[in-house]
Amino acid sequence: MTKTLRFARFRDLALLPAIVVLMIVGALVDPVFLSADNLTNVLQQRTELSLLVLGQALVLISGKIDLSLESTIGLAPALALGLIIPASAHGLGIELPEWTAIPLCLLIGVVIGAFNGFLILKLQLSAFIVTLGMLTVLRGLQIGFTEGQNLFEVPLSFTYLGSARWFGLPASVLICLVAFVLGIVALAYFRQGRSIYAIGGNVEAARAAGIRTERVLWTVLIIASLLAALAGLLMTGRLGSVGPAQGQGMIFTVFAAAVIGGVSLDGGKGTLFGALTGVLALGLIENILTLGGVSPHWIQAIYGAIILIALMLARLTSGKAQD
Amino acid sequence: MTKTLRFARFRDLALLPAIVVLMIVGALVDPVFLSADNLTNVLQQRTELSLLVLGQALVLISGKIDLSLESTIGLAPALALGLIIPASAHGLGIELPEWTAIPLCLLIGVVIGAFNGFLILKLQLSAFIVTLGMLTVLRGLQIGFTEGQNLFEVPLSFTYLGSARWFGLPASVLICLVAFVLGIVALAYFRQGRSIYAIGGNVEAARAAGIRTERVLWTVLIIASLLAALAGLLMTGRLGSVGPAQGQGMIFTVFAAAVIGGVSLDGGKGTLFGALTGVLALGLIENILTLGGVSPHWIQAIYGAIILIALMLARLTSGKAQD
Amino acid sequence: MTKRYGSTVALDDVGITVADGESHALVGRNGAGKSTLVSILTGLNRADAGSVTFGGDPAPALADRDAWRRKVACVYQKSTIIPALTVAENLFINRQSLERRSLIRWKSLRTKASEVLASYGVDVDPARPAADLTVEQRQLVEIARALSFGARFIILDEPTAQLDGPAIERLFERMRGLQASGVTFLFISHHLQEIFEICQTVTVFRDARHVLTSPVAELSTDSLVAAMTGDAAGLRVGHTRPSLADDAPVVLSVSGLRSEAFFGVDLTIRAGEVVGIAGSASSGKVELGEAVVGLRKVSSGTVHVGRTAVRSGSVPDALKAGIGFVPEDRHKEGLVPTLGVGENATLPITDRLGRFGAISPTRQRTVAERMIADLGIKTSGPSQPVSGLSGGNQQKVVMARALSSDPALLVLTDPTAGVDVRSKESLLGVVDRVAGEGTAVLVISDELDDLRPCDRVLVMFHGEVTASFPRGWTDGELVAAIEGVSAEQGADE
Amino acid sequence: GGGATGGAQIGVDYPRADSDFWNSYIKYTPQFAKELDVRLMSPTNSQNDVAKLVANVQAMTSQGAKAIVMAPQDTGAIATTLAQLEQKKIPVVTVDTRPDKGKAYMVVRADNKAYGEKACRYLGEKLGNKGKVVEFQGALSSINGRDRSEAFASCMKQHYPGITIFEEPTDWLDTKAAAALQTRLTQHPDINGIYMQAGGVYLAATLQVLRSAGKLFPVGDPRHITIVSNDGIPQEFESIRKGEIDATVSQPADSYAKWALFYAKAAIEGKVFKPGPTDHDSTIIEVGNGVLEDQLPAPLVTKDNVDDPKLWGNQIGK
Ligand SMILES: Nc1ncnc2c1ncn2[C@@H]1O[C@H](COP(=O)(O)OP(=O)(O)OP(=O)(O)O)[C@@H](O)[C@H]1O
Ligand SMILES: Nc1ncnc2c1ncn2[C@@H]1O[C@H](COP(=O)(O)OP(=O)(O)OP(=O)(O)O)[C@@H](O)[C@H]1O
Ligand SMILES: [Mg+2]
Ligand SMILES: [Mg+2]
Repeated sequence: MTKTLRFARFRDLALLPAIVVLMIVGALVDPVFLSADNLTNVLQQRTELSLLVLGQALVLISGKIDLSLESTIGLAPALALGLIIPASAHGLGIELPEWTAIPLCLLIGVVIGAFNGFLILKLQLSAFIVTLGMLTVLRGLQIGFTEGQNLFEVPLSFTYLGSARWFGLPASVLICLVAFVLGIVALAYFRQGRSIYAIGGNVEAARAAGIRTERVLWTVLIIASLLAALAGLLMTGRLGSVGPAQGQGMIFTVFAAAVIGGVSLDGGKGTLFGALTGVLALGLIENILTLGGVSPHWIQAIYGAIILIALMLARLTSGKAQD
Repeated sequence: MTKTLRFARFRDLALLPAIVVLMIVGALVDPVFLSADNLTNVLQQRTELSLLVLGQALVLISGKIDLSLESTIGLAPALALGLIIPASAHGLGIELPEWTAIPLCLLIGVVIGAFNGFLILKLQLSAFIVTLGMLTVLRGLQIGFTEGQNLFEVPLSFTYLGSARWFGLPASVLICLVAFVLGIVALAYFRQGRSIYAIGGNVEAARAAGIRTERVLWTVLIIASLLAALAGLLMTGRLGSVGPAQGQGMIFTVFAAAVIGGVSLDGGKGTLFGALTGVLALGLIENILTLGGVSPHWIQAIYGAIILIALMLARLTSGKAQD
Repeated sequence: MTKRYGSTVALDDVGITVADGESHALVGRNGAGKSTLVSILTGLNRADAGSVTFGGDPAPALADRDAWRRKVACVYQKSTIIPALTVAENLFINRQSLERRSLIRWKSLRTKASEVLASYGVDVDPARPAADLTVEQRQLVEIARALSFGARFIILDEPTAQLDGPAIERLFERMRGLQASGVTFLFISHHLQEIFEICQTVTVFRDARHVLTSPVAELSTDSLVAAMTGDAAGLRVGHTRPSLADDAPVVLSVSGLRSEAFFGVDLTIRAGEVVGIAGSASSGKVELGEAVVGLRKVSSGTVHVGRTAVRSGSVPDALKAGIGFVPEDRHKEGLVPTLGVGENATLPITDRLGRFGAISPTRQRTVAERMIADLGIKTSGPSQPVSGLSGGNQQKVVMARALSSDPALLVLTDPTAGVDVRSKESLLGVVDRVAGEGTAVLVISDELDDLRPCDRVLVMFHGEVTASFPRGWTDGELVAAIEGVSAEQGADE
Repeated sequence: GGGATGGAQIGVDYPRADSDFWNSYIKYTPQFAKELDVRLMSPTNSQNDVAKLVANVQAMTSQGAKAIVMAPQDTGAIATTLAQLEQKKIPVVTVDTRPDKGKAYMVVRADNKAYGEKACRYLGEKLGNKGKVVEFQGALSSINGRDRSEAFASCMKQHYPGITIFEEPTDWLDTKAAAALQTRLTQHPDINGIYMQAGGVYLAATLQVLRSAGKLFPVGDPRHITIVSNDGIPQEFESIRKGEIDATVSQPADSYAKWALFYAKAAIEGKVFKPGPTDHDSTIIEVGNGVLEDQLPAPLVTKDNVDDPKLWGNQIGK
């Protein structure tokens, strides 16, 4: 019995050997790599990605997919700011009080998730294509109302979470950590969390078992969007402004992290811890390539090749076919 | 019996009402829209996309996925040219004879497809993540060996297919047409074609029915890459050079076209004709937006919104839930 | 209640009343609408017209799954096991933490799961993914789940179709115990003797309509069959095949075949011979069948069809050598749900339906329509996706697929699982006929009815052939041999 | 190493390696580093992604960069990074773009607004304030594209109201430009001008579309469509010589590299600059909150000066 359990756990840990190899390589490439500063930087740079991965992993485990997260991470803070800053700073001219910005940002995330859920669950449209359409629409809205401008009049309260340090660590890293711990516990030890696996594994069976599949799916979609909005908030704080392209192109990395971390696109399989190792692995690879001073022309090819190799390594150490 | 058959066909035709609406809207926006010239242009602009969609639809129906097509469309012609043009024009300095360029381009497609197949079928890695890695590697290789430069010195023989006109139509349109007709016939009336559906529907049942699933899947992956290389050839001919970003960002549009055309990401469902209607719908939308002179800031939002609306229309007219 | 699927009427203004505390049987031919009724009674589907009440209260809203679960527990015909989750979790799905809103304690869950499973004779590690279970074990997990629920009304849709004798006995014991404590059952089965064994009332559906409801005691098997089929002819028994010619050539010869599940199996079957292999779930009989047809690799030994050696683990090779087969799990290896009936049935013979790799649609349709008629498949036509067929009719499609290639050797694993009595008769009639035409047949089953047409029945026990019975065996001796009680005596007789 | 900087290392981040212009910049950088005796760290490439840029800058800081040269394509999103660098007393030189907010020691750039303006003037004069012009805009989210678009639009509106502009957003993609041009030419066969914001991206595609549409006529032919480009890559010069296009704005890839490194080195050495003309045909201006910008000249290249050996497009590949 413990044998298979160990095995199941092992699958989540498939990336760990690859991460160990990366750590060693990193230390060899540049001693700076192992410095607390550098590792903290790697973590901080990955906070927004990891929140998106957390959201996407939930959605993937539940058997759906949400591409629009990469636009939500831009639109949610942009629109929230747009509602509070004056028109002269490319705002909408509504000028709501400053304290509303953060709740607004999160609320926008919720609304987007709920709308996705409406299209996917009520109108029964394909999640892939709905969220691909939404990805375009949301990005388009952001470019439309900001006229493609950067919003850089960001109130301090809005940038606080993304730039503060608590207990010597970036606040955003701690927030991510809490989010992941909550997610991992919920998915491992709570009925509602387990029901996500059941739905992703076989939605009919889950329904038959008394799970309110639609409600759970809707909740998952909303949580994912909410996390994307939170990520947008942190990113805005970290970068100091909201660019019209904030988050653009991230979704592929999100998938890469989730999938090399063992989350299946078919639903019902994978863990948040695995997804987190995926994020870390990708972050370390990029950091090492940067420190190593790889030729700018070859960096992309090498990056891709390392991902493929890490994948093969994970495949060998876990011994499991991937899907 | 004929009833369900009719119904199945109906599903493929789900986009036709949307296309009719688009035609009417287009005609209202600008009379030029309906001119033979304009419609030919729409077709020509979509030839490369449609070849990628053809390849991707085959792969999706077989239950796999190939993201790397968007890099193959750039790398295949770039590498083929690199092998024939002198180093001074950013070639590799090998300077093979000019006539080898086209066969080389197609061969490179085949090799990429075969390598994808090796990783997916032999090493049993997830198709999504393998081809995502390959997307990065292939694009990286192109940027690496061209040092990010445009290859402008394209021999005339290489641009011929992409720019010639046969019987008053662009040659590339005719090539696409032939490719689609062949594909549609093969998938509807040939053993190997039908076996793709069987594999996508239930690979184990297909194997148990004597289908050599691995061989078929490998062939499908190779054909898709070959089509991407062909698309790259046509695109190079149409645009007159190979940019380092040739094809970049296309894969989302490829999926959008395939999926709104009724091809399922779950495998086993959809037709090439449906996929083709998807390509046409997207092409018409873009054309109308251009003709209509929509504000550049809002064009993206409107484009996305129209896709969502077309999707809902297709859902209503076909009455079928999408997946 | 009325329910339509497109142009198909699945239920046509039917009604059923299940009295408190009784075991109520629901019978009917494949496609009569039984499972459709079940899906409506458990709130998975909405009827087009009609209503459901439980003890006088109207049924809960469709979205309120929890309320439905409190009213009724169910074993569905189609598996609701989630393969990626562990056995323990499948058993306690959506109630992993027994007190609501508290943490799940996996260890105690596993312990409890072990206990429950042990009482059903399922010997698996509850921490394994359910994907590792055999078809029978999965069925037992489903049953255990439904019965352990504490519901007062339990629906069982063909729970016994995938079970062997002792498991069925255990199930019935448990049902009797629960019934004694006041639980009500709605029981669906194609094994009519089971209905006589444990039910008090029976309702018959035919062609989506209600035909009769009557106390079981007042009916004979023949009148029940007559009600189901609408004709008075009773069940035919025995077979008409002439006995085997002595010089019939050997079609299948298996020697020294060995894998993890069985060892050192030797077997020959001659043209026109029907050989049965019986055995309990762990006997290795299913694995042996899979090895013969190329679904499973063996570690040593050979399989010859005629003079051709069949490469281990290659289905195309097996097909080419002339093997046709029905796999154990129709959903896994038997059917492509998205494809039509005709296409599924002709999948192995696409090379014969046209020239140069082309498939002539007319030819395919002709072949498919003939199969539909031959096997009595209830479908709206060859192009209907098999996912829309009733369970028994899906099984017939798998049978059609096996027969499509006019095989020299037919390997049938549980060929009549979920098939109604009359259809079973005709399927076995087909087996009889093809055997009469010179096909060698290997029937792997513990369903005694399936084994009756056999010229010879081998019994496997723990991976070895332990007994062989020529035609004329009695049920008792065969069952004893299957259970390993008196394997030696069986062989001696 | 050695020299005046005494081994202080300068970190350089390239914004992207997939455009001809930036590739020239990438080529020039180590070349001028040698010339200026600057110790260069291994340069990084942020692949047009501001998040990567931030990560790269942090890595270079950890590795001990004493000054950093960057070319942020998203000029708002580096505000925090600039603040952090300021805290750490690492001077920053930005190339090509000016940060919206935050401190930079020097901005080295040619005025993108001036590009748009120059193109507008040239087209306006050539077309005599009438006709129809197609403009290939870059990505709307890129500041350089936006500056060019805005300057072009306002100049046209103000000085050449007789000209109709068709703005085509292309995301810096040649396929989109080609499709848009083809459609426009069908809709308005009398198009007589094209402004492309990046010759490296659109040149080949534009010529190919015109060729297939039978509308590629040499300069001088009355049917010629006047084309103004931007970048100054060798292929554009080639086309100017052949009479296929009329003009391009030469973005000074070489000066970018040279002066960026020059100022980075000066920053380490603690030199201070003041607004006013420089010794290299440019002017330093103050662009607000103490940030200085050296506005390098970006010459308009036409048939008349296309063979000027000083143009960077004439220096590479030779
Ligand atoms: N049946 C199961 N299905 C899914 N996950 C499980 C299952 N059993 C255990 N786990 C996972 O294993 C982890 C720890 O499980 P468990 O509660 O058994 O730990 P433990 O009691 O500390 O260990 P042990 O049982 O070995 O003493 C959790 O993350 C939980 O998600
Ligand atoms: N999802 C569906 N789509 C289309 N038709 C369906 C669907 N489900 C059931 N049917 C049709 O409804 C009818 C009744 O099917 P049902 O499954 O209720 O039969 P059943 O009595 O349970 O048969 P069996 O004994 O074979 O299980 C059949 O004709 C079947 O083809
Ligand atoms: Mg049924
Ligand atoms: Mg424990």
